[in-house]
Amino acid sequence: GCGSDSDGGSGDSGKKAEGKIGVILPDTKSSVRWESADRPALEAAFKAAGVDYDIQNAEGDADKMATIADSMIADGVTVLAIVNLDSDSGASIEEKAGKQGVKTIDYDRLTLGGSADYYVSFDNTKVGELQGQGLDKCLAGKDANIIYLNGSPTDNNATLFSQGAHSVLDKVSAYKKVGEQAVPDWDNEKAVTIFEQLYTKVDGDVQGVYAANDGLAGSVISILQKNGQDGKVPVTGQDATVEGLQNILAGTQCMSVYKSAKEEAGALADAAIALAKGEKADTNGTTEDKTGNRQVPSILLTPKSITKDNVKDVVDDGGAKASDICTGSFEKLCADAGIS
Amino acid sequence: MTQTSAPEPELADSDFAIDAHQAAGLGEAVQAYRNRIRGGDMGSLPAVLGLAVLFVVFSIASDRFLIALNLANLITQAGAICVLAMGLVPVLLLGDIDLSAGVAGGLSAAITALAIVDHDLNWAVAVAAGVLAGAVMGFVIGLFVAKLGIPSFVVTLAFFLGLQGVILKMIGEGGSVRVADDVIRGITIDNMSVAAGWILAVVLSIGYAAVSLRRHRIQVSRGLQHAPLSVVLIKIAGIAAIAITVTAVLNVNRSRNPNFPIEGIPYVLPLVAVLLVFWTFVFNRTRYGRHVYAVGGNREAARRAGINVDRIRVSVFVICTSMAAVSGIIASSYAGKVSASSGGGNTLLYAVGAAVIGGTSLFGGKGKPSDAVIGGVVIATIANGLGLLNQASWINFVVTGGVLLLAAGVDAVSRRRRSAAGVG
Amino acid sequence: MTQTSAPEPELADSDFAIDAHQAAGLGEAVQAYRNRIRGGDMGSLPAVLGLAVLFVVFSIASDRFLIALNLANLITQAGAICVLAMGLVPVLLLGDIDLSAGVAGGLSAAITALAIVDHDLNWAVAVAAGVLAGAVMGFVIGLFVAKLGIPSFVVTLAFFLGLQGVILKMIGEGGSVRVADDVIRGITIDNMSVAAGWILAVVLSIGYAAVSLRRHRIQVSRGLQHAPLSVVLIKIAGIAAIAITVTAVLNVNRSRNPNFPIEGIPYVLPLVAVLLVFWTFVFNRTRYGRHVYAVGGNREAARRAGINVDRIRVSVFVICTSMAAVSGIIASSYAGKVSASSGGGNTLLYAVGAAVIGGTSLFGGKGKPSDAVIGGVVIATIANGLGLLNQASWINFVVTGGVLLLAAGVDAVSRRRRSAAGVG
Amino acid sequence: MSETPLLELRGINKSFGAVHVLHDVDFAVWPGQVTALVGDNGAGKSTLVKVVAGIYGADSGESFFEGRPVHVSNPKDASDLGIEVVYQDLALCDNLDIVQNMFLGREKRNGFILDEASMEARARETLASLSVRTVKSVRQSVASLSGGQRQTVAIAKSVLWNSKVVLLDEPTAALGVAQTRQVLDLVRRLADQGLGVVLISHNMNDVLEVADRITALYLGRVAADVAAKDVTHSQVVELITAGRSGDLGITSSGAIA
Amino acid sequence: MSETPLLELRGINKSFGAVHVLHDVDFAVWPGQVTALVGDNGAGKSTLVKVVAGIYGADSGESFFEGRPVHVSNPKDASDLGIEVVYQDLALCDNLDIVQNMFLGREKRNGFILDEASMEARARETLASLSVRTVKSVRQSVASLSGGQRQTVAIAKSVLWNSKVVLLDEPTAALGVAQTRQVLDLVRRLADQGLGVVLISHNMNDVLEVADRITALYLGRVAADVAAKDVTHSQVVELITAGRSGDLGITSSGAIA
Ligand SMILES: Nc1ncnc2c1ncn2[C@@H]1O[C@H](COP(=O)(O)OP(=O)(O)OP(=O)(O)O)[C@@H](O)[C@H]1O
Ligand SMILES: Nc1ncnc2c1ncn2[C@@H]1O[C@H](COP(=O)(O)OP(=O)(O)OP(=O)(O)O)[C@@H](O)[C@H]1O
Ligand SMILES: [Mg+2]
Ligand SMILES: [Mg+2]
Repeated sequence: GCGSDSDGGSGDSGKKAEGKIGVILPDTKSSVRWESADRPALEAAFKAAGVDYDIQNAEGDADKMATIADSMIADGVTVLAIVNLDSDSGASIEEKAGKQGVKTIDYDRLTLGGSADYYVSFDNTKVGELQGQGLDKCLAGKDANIIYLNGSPTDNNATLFSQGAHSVLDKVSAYKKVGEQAVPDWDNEKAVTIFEQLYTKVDGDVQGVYAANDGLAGSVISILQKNGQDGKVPVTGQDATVEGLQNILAGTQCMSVYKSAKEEAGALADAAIALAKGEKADTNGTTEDKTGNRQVPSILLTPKSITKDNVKDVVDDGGAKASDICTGSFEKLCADAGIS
Repeated sequence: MTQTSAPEPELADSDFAIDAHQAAGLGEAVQAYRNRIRGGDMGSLPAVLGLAVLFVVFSIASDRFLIALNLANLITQAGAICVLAMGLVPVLLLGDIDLSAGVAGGLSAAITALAIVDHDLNWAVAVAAGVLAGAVMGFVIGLFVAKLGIPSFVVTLAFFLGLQGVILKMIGEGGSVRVADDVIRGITIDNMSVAAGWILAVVLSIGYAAVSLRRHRIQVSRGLQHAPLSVVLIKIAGIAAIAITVTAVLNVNRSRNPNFPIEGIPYVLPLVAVLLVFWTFVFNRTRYGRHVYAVGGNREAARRAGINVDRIRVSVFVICTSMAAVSGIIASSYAGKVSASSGGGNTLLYAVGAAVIGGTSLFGGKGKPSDAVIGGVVIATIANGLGLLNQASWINFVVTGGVLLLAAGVDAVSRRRRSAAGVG
Repeated sequence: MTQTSAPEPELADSDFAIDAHQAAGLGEAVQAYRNRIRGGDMGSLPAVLGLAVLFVVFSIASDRFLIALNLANLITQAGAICVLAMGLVPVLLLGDIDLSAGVAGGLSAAITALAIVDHDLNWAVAVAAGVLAGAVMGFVIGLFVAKLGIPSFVVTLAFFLGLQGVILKMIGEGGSVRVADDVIRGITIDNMSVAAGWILAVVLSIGYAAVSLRRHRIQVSRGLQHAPLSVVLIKIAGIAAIAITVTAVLNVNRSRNPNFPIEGIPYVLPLVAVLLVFWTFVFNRTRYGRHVYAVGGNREAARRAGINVDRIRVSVFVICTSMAAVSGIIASSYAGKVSASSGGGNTLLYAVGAAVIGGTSLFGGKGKPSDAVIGGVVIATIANGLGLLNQASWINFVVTGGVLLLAAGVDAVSRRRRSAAGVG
Repeated sequence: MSETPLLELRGINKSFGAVHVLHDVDFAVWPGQVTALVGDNGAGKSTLVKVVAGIYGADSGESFFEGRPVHVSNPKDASDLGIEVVYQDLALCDNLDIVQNMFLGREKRNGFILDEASMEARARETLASLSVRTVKSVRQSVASLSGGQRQTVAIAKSVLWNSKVVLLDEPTAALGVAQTRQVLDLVRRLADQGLGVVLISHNMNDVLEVADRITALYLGRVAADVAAKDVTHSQVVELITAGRSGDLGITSSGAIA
Repeated sequence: MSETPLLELRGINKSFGAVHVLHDVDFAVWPGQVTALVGDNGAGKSTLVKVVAGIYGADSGESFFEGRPVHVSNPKDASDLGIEVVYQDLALCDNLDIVQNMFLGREKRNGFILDEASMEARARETLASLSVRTVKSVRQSVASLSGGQRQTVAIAKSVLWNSKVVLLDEPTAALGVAQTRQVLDLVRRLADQGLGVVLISHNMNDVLEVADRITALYLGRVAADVAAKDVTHSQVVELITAGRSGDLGITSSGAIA
């Protein structure tokens, strides 16, 4: 920039005392996890470590994220972790932060072409693969027509999930794609109509449904129920939400993918606290950023496939509360699954 | 002016040239109708025409479009938007707008769903609670608009945001609440029994016939303006034919699964029909409805006529959000749940678009509940037809926009003569 | 009427009681201003008042709010919405709406970004291409609205959807395009040099002084209505003081990082200021602007006065989408990229809300570019201040709604006397 | 002349912002009499009528109805007292038809349902009695009416009700010869029935023909309030255009503001 | 009377939907003459004026301007020919001030910039010449004007330009005594300058005072087109109210539709 010093001050925050950590979460719509799991887990970890912190949510708006970043930097954070809404806006935030000597961490999503010091995440393509494998398992290799209901067309993660699932399912010759639609804004209401029409188009001749997350899965199940097919057609999901877990227990959803926010948040907290103290964080690999042409030191976590058998694991990990899941008619199903 | 030199003109006691003259028979009535059309008074004809064009286009594009199963789908898919648009009509009649109606509906649906899930309330009580909550929101909005004089666009934009916050708080970010009641779920996924469907069709036809014949008799006996009997009879026959055809089509088993028959009229259809008849009655035949039109047509004239303008303004927002609550509950019935984003996004824009396509003016004074229903069906048809075509998402966006323009264009072009004829 | 018995009334050659009488000095001018305020002619005072309330509230809530760094942030954050709202003003002046402006801006920004990334075009050419694309979209929208007579709400709803599809197609599902040009990026992330800032402030102050003094001289010499010289001088002093204070604050190093100074006026500020002055000039001082107000005030009267109403209607949409293109480019500069959802969501609602809060009427005929800027700053301030407070997102939603209502409420309540005084 | 006026205003002042439109206006309407309110364009006649009708609130001054002090803050209050007004800017709802406009705010009903039949019949009668010959149908929207037809509808609307005071602001401005005759006869008839009638008109022949009293406004002040039989045509015109005529009228001309 | 009329319409028909408003109307405006267009309320006078002005298109019929056939399809065409109109429904922009309304569509400019100074000065002159005494400022918004003041602004607007034909649709309806005098004088003056002037009025005294010719419309038909000096007050009134008077007027009364 004009009249600015490009060599910044990065690197010489050295062994200074602890600073303040800022975290910007992406939205409230695509998933329940950010506010209900990540925020409390991060808060707990930061409190335990006794560092100052500031956690905000960009409500799915990249401009807003930039605004928040500006104000956090103004507020004196020394480490900034973001879940980017897309790589380019993320890179711009990291660039700005870097110029002001603020360390950055990519949380959950890698910022291609960015300048983050670390990357902490579950692998999104891996999530898609798990979904594909889960559906494959529920279909047990029988001939099947499959409908794909992807996430928002403007969301890059949705693209990655779908790619992951296709990479597994497309290899099985018994499976045939009979419809694929992206659901604008992950809108659960629109998803119902979209699925009902795909279902009508193929005369209900559908044996499996790939739904990108539990919310969309719920929408699909609503139509299957209307046609008396709920429980007979396997549906995938993601996020292990209360809705998804209930559907899994009821047998109307075949699987979900659990990304332990606690685990991920813990990893982020560790890395951020280390950075704030001017230390290095423990990494378990690197991730290639093809756009930026560099290897980003990474802390990578493995997502977990959830089926009827291991719903309990989610509850035990604190990803969902038994009291939320086991309401009304689900009380008995919970008991059967050993959840209390 | 008149000096005594002017001759005293005689009184013209009843000189309403055409008024006194009723179209005598069918031929003349047809002629009068053609004159009206030529004069630009199109009624809902253009919107129906636009809908017909859509139906033709989609029937050509997909052989699944005109099957009974899909028509039943269309009815359930149109339910929520038709009700929401109907609720918006009185607000639009006043030249106001309610951007928050969609979200208010989502919130009401959330309240209903939570009342059932968390408090084990009976569905009727839960629905009443949801609708009441909607009414209260409308009341508060109305107070801001009417009493403080803040433009409705800003007030309802604020509520649009604020209520989203309330939903988020209530059902957790990204969360959802299951619709755990069979009756509510049944609105969109269950159907009336075949017998009940037939009874409904017959009752409707006879009821309509009775009401219009009675009206005609009174008009004739009191020498008021009226249509010829033949026209009244043709209308009755038309309504009966539609009721019976729809019932016949929907009463056939449309399931593709031999083990799971699906037949009968989806409950949502009579629900929407009852609301339509109710509001049509209110806006056409009651003092309240008349006053809404008056306030929308010329607020100052209405005030001078002694109408309590503020009360009318508050009331339309109450109607709007109450109907939005019903709409939200129908939407939740269809999706089987209420999520944090229910009623958000473009829901409201679509609903306003529906009312406008149907012929409601955003400047107030012009529109009726049936406009909203026709427009709602147009919007739902676009999504329904596109859904069958399974195109890439960008194509869906582009085609939705294009078709919307087409439907509205048919309407606009056919209405143009009106301005050529010097009215409006 | 007049018989010859009536005495020939004498001619009252110049009997404009107040008109002939100019406020002689400052005291009288202040009195006249107070009379105007009492009479309900508030100008932009209420919106400024609302903004002041917001500033006070946020300054109390956060000690970071009033620091230079945050004020600079606020300026860059407000840039895009101010420009978009300014573009909407002429459309709203006609009583129309452009729901697609946000998305059109997003698409234009995408075109600009792609022109640079994919075609290696110079930034100026790329920006020209983007703005031209915006103008073309507006032209097409305008044709649909003016020539076919489809309500603008529906046309632009269709474009809102259709253009989203086009963006999606252009940059791919889930994709985004980087803003790879330093000049464009610089609009929001770079600052003018300290010297340039001072020059700007001085030029602005002197320019304003020259223009208003010249106008005053002409008015006096030709015996037209005018404000007293003292008032003109006070206004000049006020403008100069603001320009100099803002420059002084922004010319101080506001960086928290000693190695990386940030000082000077962000480029976006002069950009918005130039657009504001330009459009204020066009709408106040040119025939075109006068005609826009006339068509918005009474379309039939404008037509009878020989104004080509259709051409005016098309032109405002062209202005709107061209300005939207500029706004989209500013937004892309700030975010560093254009994504498939750029300009979508509630962008447009916020911009219309900004114009309305500033005092623009959705029914046409009333509003000005500066309204939009003040309203835009109000909206940006809400987001900025809330960002500093760091609350759960549901609280943010609720507070945004509440504060919006508060800002508009201050405006509405202070304008209420107008109707008590019988106007509007 | 009965002892108390039906309607009396005392010391009414009204400003719009800096413009002082009514200065200490006293005005009385007597039962059984036609009071003509005359004045030049912009003298404040319509403003005074609107103050009486509760459209505008006065800045100061008192109102009395049948001797009782009253506060009329909106048009509903006025019509509850029995005051009917035909406004100069007619204020009809263009989206409603003639019948709907005529009964606006006072619709006839059968239970909850509007009694369209009675309203239509009644409207047709009233219009016919006002010599409306060219209206094709009482179900025509008022937007399509000619200027005179609109005015007739507004007049017909105000005489449908049992009121005590009727104010007519230039009711015959757009009317044809025959229609004007009917309206003047109507005005006289109403007064003969004991109502208080206020007629605003710029036509001095009409005024002198039907009025019992004449109140002249000059630049927002009452220039004279006299019995019609005591003044001549030319005196009235002088009062209107100059504010005084002989020993009638405003003496100390006062500042014009 | 010169040989060709300035403006001539032949066989004009105009319907609104089922309502046939003008039946085979022939109408001519001669230079240097005041033609009065009279007729009962709803006779079709304003409709005829609007057809001339290009507001409405005629269903059939021909127009000639200075002998040449012309097609006026919008108000701009009319004003380009030199036809100015004061409409009965005045059509002012309420959000603009008096000066802005008077110059609407024909603003004076210095280069690109509006020349507010000249316009303001010119507007003030014109209004003063029409006896407007109570308008406080020419920069007042027209929404705040009294009925007569609005009408004066509309009249002033139409006489600012060098036109050949001026049509005034009930220009004095809302005017006071003095203002009416000024407008009638103006009408006469315009005609004396060689313009063709059309005056619509329900006031027969005014009509007989200034008009050279009188065209009477009866239920959308031309009942008579005569020189003003050939008819009496009562004959004109009969033509208006009954369509005929002695040997003048419509003979076979024809169906009313
Ligand atoms: N709302 C308003 N704001 C400002 N001035 C107003 C307003 N209403 C009326 N006036 C002014 O008040 C004065 C009186 O207006 P009013 O309408 O009472 O006159 P009037 O006597 O009825 O005239 P006319 O004979 O033309 O109808 C006029 O000078 C007018 O410009
Ligand atoms: N847009 C319209 N639609 C239907 N009928 C109309 C329309 N405009 C006018 N009319 C009818 O045409 C007839 C003539 O109207 P017009 O306004 O020309 O009368 P006019 O002679 O000017 O009467 P007035 O003296 O009352 O002004 C009236 O009966 C009127 O109701
Ligand atoms: Mg008046
Ligand atoms: Mg007329």
